[in-house]
Amino acid sequence: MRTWSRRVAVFTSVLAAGAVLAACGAGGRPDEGKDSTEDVVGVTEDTIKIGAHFPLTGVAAPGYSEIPSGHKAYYDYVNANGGVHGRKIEFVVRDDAYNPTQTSQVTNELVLKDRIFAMVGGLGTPTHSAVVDFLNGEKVPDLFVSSGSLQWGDDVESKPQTFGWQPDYETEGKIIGKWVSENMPNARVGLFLQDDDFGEDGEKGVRRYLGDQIVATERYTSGNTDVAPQVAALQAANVDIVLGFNTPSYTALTQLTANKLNFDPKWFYSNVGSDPELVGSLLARFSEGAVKDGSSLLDGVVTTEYIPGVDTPDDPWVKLWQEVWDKHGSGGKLTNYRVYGMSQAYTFVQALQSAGPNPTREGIVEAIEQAGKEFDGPALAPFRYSEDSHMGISGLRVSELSGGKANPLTPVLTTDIGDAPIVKDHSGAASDAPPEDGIPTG
Amino acid sequence: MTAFAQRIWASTLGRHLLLAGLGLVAVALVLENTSAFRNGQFAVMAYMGIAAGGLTVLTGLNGQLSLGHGAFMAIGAYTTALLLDDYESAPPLILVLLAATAVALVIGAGVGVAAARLHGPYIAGATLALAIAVPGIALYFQGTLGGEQGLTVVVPDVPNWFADAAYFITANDVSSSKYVAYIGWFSLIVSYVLLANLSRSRVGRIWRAVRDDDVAAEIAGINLGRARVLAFVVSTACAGLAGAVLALAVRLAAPSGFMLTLSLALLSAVVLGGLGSLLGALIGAALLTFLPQVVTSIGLDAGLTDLQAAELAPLVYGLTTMLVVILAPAGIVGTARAARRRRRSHP
Amino acid sequence: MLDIRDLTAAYGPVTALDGVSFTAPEGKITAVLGANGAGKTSLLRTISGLLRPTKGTAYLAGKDLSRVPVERMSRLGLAHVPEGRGVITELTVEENLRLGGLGRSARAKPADLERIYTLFPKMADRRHKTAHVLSGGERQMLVIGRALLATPKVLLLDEPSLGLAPRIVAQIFDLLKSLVESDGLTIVLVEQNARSALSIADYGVVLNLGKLVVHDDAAVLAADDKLRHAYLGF
Amino acid sequence: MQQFLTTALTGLTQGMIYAAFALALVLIWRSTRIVNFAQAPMAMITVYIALVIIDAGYSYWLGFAAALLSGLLLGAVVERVAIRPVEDKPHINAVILTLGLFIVIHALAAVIFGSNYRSFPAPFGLSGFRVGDVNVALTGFSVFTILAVLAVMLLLVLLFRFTNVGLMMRASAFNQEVARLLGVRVTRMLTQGWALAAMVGSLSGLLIAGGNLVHPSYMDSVVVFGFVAAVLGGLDSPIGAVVGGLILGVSLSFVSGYIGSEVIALAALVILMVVLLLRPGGLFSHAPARRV
Repeated sequence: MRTWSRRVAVFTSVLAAGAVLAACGAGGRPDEGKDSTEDVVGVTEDTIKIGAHFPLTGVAAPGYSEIPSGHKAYYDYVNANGGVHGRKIEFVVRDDAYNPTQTSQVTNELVLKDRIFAMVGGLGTPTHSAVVDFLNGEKVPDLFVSSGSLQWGDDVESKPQTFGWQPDYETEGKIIGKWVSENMPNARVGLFLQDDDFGEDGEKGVRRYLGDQIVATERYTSGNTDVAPQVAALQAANVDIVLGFNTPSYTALTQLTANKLNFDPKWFYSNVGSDPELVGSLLARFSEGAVKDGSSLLDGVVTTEYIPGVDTPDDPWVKLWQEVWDKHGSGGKLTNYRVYGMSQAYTFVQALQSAGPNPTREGIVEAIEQAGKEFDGPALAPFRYSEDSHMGISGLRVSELSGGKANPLTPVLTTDIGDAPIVKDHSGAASDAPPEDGIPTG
Repeated sequence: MTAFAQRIWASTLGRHLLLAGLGLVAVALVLENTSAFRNGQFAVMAYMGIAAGGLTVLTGLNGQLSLGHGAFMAIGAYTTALLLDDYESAPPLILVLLAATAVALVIGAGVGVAAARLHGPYIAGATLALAIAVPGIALYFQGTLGGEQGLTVVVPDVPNWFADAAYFITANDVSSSKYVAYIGWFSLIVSYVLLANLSRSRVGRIWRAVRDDDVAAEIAGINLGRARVLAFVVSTACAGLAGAVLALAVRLAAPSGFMLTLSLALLSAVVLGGLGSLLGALIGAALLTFLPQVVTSIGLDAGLTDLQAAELAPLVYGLTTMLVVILAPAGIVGTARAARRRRRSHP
Repeated sequence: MLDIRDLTAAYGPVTALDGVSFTAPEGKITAVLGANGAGKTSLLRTISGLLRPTKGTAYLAGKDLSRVPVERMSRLGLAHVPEGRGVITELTVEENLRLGGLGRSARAKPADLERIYTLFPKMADRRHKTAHVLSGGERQMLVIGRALLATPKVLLLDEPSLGLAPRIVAQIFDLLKSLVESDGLTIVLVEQNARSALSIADYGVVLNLGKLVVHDDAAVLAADDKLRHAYLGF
Repeated sequence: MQQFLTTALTGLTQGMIYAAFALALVLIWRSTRIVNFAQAPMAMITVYIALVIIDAGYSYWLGFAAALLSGLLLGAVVERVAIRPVEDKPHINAVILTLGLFIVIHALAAVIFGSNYRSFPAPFGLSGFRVGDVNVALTGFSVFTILAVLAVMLLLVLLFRFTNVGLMMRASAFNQEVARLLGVRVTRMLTQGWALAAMVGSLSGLLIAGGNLVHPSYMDSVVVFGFVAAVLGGLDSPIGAVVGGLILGVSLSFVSGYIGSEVIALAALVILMVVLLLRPGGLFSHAPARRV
C-alpha cells in the first residue's frame, strides 16, 4: 500500500516536473510582439525574427548545413548596413537531421516558442512536407523552400503561405530533355535518379521530350554509396548520355565508379549535382596517379545554371557574395551552398523591403505575389510569383563544364510545369548586377 | 479511506485504474496550463513513452534485446496514414489507433516467432536488419506508400463532444495539436495500465522467470517460445500504437522518420529510465523529448555556432547514456529505489 | 606445504570464513568436510585469491598468498579446480589442456600433453572435439589433467564427485591417490561426500558455519560416530 | 554478361569490406563476448586522423599506419575506460554503452573535422582492368582490399587456433574465472582483444575510404551490413565473417542492380532470417549457441 501511494506521488511529480519544465520554457517566450504598434508576431521596432529547419547533423548535413551560414552572413551584412526599414533580421536555425519527425518538433519550436515572423528556406521535401500544413494553418509565411519539389507553389489555394524559390525539378527536366532531343537526337539516353521527388519530377520533365530515347532508368537510394550496380546497368544498356538527377556526392561517386568500369558516356548532371567547385575538389584528390587530372575530370560534363556560382568569381553577384562572406562569414571559404543561401536571403530581404515599413504576415505574402515577378536578384531568370502561382525561378541555361568553369551552351530558357512551352528569356534577369550597397530596395 | 476505496486499492487492477485516473487529471492539468509548443512536445513524449513502455517490458522483463522497434512504429504510422488519407471517409480515430496496434501486433508475432529461436546478439542482428529494411519497403512500394516523401496524415477534426467537454471543464478551446496530445496521453495511460497489469500477472512472472534463467523456467514447465513471442507481440503492439500517435503528431509517415536512430533512441530511453520499469520508460521518454532542445539552447547561449550547438545534443545524450550505464546501470528509477532502500535500512 | 592461519573472509556483510587455521602437509590428501554453506568453497576461493581474506593468510611453502593476484597462483604451484568443473566447453579438449600448461614456467609441453593422453586414453581420441561432447566424469578427468599440466605443488579440488556415478567417483579418487604417490602432490579436497573422501584422505578438516570444528587424521574422523552424525551425514 | 560480371565483381569488393568490418566484430566477440556497435565511428575517427596526416603532405602509408596505430590505442583506451565497468554486467548494458559511444564519437568527429564530404586517396589505381573487350571491374585498390582482408582473416585464424595468446583470449571470453585460475591475465586479454579489434576496424575503415568520400557517417551502413555479415557467418568464426561478408556483398550487389537499391536492406534481412532459421548460430557455428 505504501509502495502504491508512493508511486502515485512519483508519477504525479514526474508530470509536475514536466509542467515546471514547460513553464520555464513558456517563461522564456519573448513577447516583443506586444511592443510593436502593429502587434505582428516576430516583429518589433528594431528586429524581425525569422527561422528555418536545416539538417545540421546526420547524413544530409554534408553540404546542406552550409546553406544557413550563407543566410546568416547576408543578414549580418544587411544588419550592419542598417537593416530593413530600420529592423535587424534575426535568423534562427534549428536542426532537424533531415528527419520529418524532428522537423515537426523544431518547427513547432520556431513558430510557437521562438515566435518567428516567417519560415525562410526550410530544407527538404519529406521534411518540409511534415510542416507545410501546420505553417499554412498558423498563417506563417513559408517562404522560399529549399527544394525543387512541385508542391511548393503549384497549389496556391491549399498552401497560400508557401513559396518555392529554385526552379522546380520538372521545369529543369523539361529544359534538359529538350536540349538533349535537339542536340543529340540519336543518342541512347540513360537516367540516373535519386529515388525521391527530385528524381521523379526530373524524370517527368525529361520524358516530355525524350520518350523513346530513354533506354535505361536507374535509381539510387540516398545513403547507399555503392552505385556500381546502377552504373553497370547503364553501361549494359549501352547509353551514350547519362542524365543525372543526383546530389554532388553522387556526381563524384558516379564519376569514380564509371572510371572503375571504364564507362565513358557523356554526362549531364542537373544543377543540384553539378557544383563543379565541390565535385572537382573531391575528385582532384584522386588525380594522384589514380584518375585523370582533377580539374579537367569534369570537362565535357553538361549541366544547368540558374544562379551564378563560385566558378565565376568575376560575376558581380559572386563578387558581392565574396565580400559578404569575407566580412560576415563564419569561417571556411565561400561555397555554392553558401551562395545558394545568400541568394535566397537576398530574395527575402527584397520581399521584406516590398512589404513596406510595417510588415505583416499577410503583407509580405501579398507583396511577393504582387511584385515578385519583378524582383531583381542573382537568378538568371525571373520568378513566377503571382496570385495563381508561388513557383520560384522560371528557368535556367544549359552549360558545359571545362576547366572547372561553366560555359553557356544556350541562352537562359524559361518555362513552367505542365505543357508550358520552353522559350528564350528576354527579361534581362541574367545580365543585371546588384545595387551599389548590395541590398535590394524592393 | 472508505471501505470502498480500500477495496479498490487492494486489487491490482483497481490500483492501476485509480492511478490512471489520477494520471489523466494530471495530464489535463499540464496540457491546459502549458503553451501550444509544450503541448506538441508532450505529444512527442507520449508516443516515445508508449513505445519505450512496450520495449521495457520486452527487454527489462523478458530479457530480449530489440534494436528494431522503430520499424514497428513505422508500421503503426503507415497504417494510420493509409486509413486517414481521405478526410471525408476516415474511420473513427479510436478504430484507427486499434488498427495500427493490431497490424503491428500481427507483424510482430511473425517476427517474434522467428526471434524466439535466436539468442542475444543474433536477435540484435535480426532486429537491426529489420530496422533498416522497413523504410526501404516504403520506397519500393512508392505507389501505395508514397516513397521518400511519405504519406500525409489528415488529423480528423476535434469531435464536438470532446471540444464541448473540454470547454466545459477547462474553459479553453481545444486546438488540433492539443487534441493530439490528449490522444497520445490517453493512449499512454491505457497502454501503461495494461502493461502494468500484465507484468504483475502470471504472464509477467513467467517472463521474468524466462529472463532470469531460461533453463530453470523450461524445467518448471514454461513454454519458452510462447513466453518470448508473447512478450515480443505485446511490445510491438505498443510500438504500433506509438507509431499511430506519431503519425498524428507529425502529420506525416515518411521513411526518413524511421531510421535506425529512432530504434536506438527508444532503447536508450528504456535504459536511462531503468530497465523493466514503466515509470523509467516515461522518464526516459521525457529526457529524450526535452533534453536535446534544452542542450541546444544552452549551447547557443554559450556562443557556439548553430552547427556546434546541433552536435551538442547528440553528444550530451550519448554521454549521458554512457554514464548511466557505467555509473548507475539500474537507470534513474532503479538507482533512486536503491538509494531509498539504503536510506531505510540505515535510518 | 599449505599453511592456513586464522583465515577470515566475507561476502559483503555475510561472514563466510571465520578464523580458520590448519596445515595441509606435503604429499598428503586433506579432506575439507562439512554441510552445505559451511564455508568449504569459500575456503578454497580465499586460498586461491578469488575471494580476498579480511584477516589471516594462507602460506604456500612459506610464501604469503594474501597479496598474490589470482593469475600468479598457478605459477607459484597452486592449482584450483573450481566447483562445476571449469571445463571451457566451447574450446576443444586439447585447447583446454593447453591452457593448463600456459600457467607455469616454460618446460617441455608436448611430453606433458602426451602424459595426460596416456593417463586418459579417451581424451586422446577426442582431442580436437569441443569439450562439450565429454561426459561428466570425463570432464572431471579433463580438469584434473589440465591442472596437472601446470605441474602444481598443491591441488585444490572442489567437489569432484558432484553429480557423478559412484563407479566414476571411485575411479577419480583412485586417480588422485595414485597422483599423490607418483608426483608427491599435496591435495586439498573439498567434499560433500564425506565417506568417500575420508576413505582416500590422510587428514580431515570439518567446517561448520565458517569455523573449523575439528582437524584430525581421516581415520579418526571416520571412526567418530558423534562427529559423523552431527556434521558429515553418514 | 558484362553487367553480370561487373555486378558480381563490385559485389565481391563490397563484400570484402563488410567482411573486414565483420572480422573486427568477431574479434571483439571472441575476446569479450560483446558486440561493439561503436566499431564504425571508432574506425571513422582513425581514418580522419590518417586524412589529417595525408593532407599535411605525408605519404599515404604513413597515414595508413597512423590510423592502424591509433585504432589499436583507441581500442585499448575504450576497453579500459568504458567497457571494463560493464564487463560483468548483463549483456545489454555493454550494447547500450557501445551505442552511446557511437553517438558521442560521431558528434565529436562532426565538431572536430566538420561534417562535409572529403575525398580520401588510394595508394593504387582506381581504374578497372580490361581484358580484350571485357571490362573487369576490379581496380588496383580493390585487389588490395581483397588481399588485405584475406590476410587478416588468415592471421586471425592462426592467432586463435595456434597461438597461446589467441587461446588465452578465447578462454578469457568464455570463462573469466577459470582462465584466471589457470594463470591467464584476463584483463590484459580483454584489452588486447579490443585493441586488436579496433585495429582491424580501422583497416576496414581505410579500405572503405580508399578512393572514396568520407564524412562522419560514411561507415554507418557498414555497421549494419558488417554486423549482419558477422551474424550470418556465426559471430565466433573469422572464416564465417568473410563468407558472410561475401554472401551479403555479392547478393546485395545483384539485388541493387537488378531489383533496386531501396530493397537491399530488406534483402539483407531476408538472407539473415533464412540463414538464422536454419542455423540459429550462423553458418559457421561449431559450439551450441551460448546463452548470453
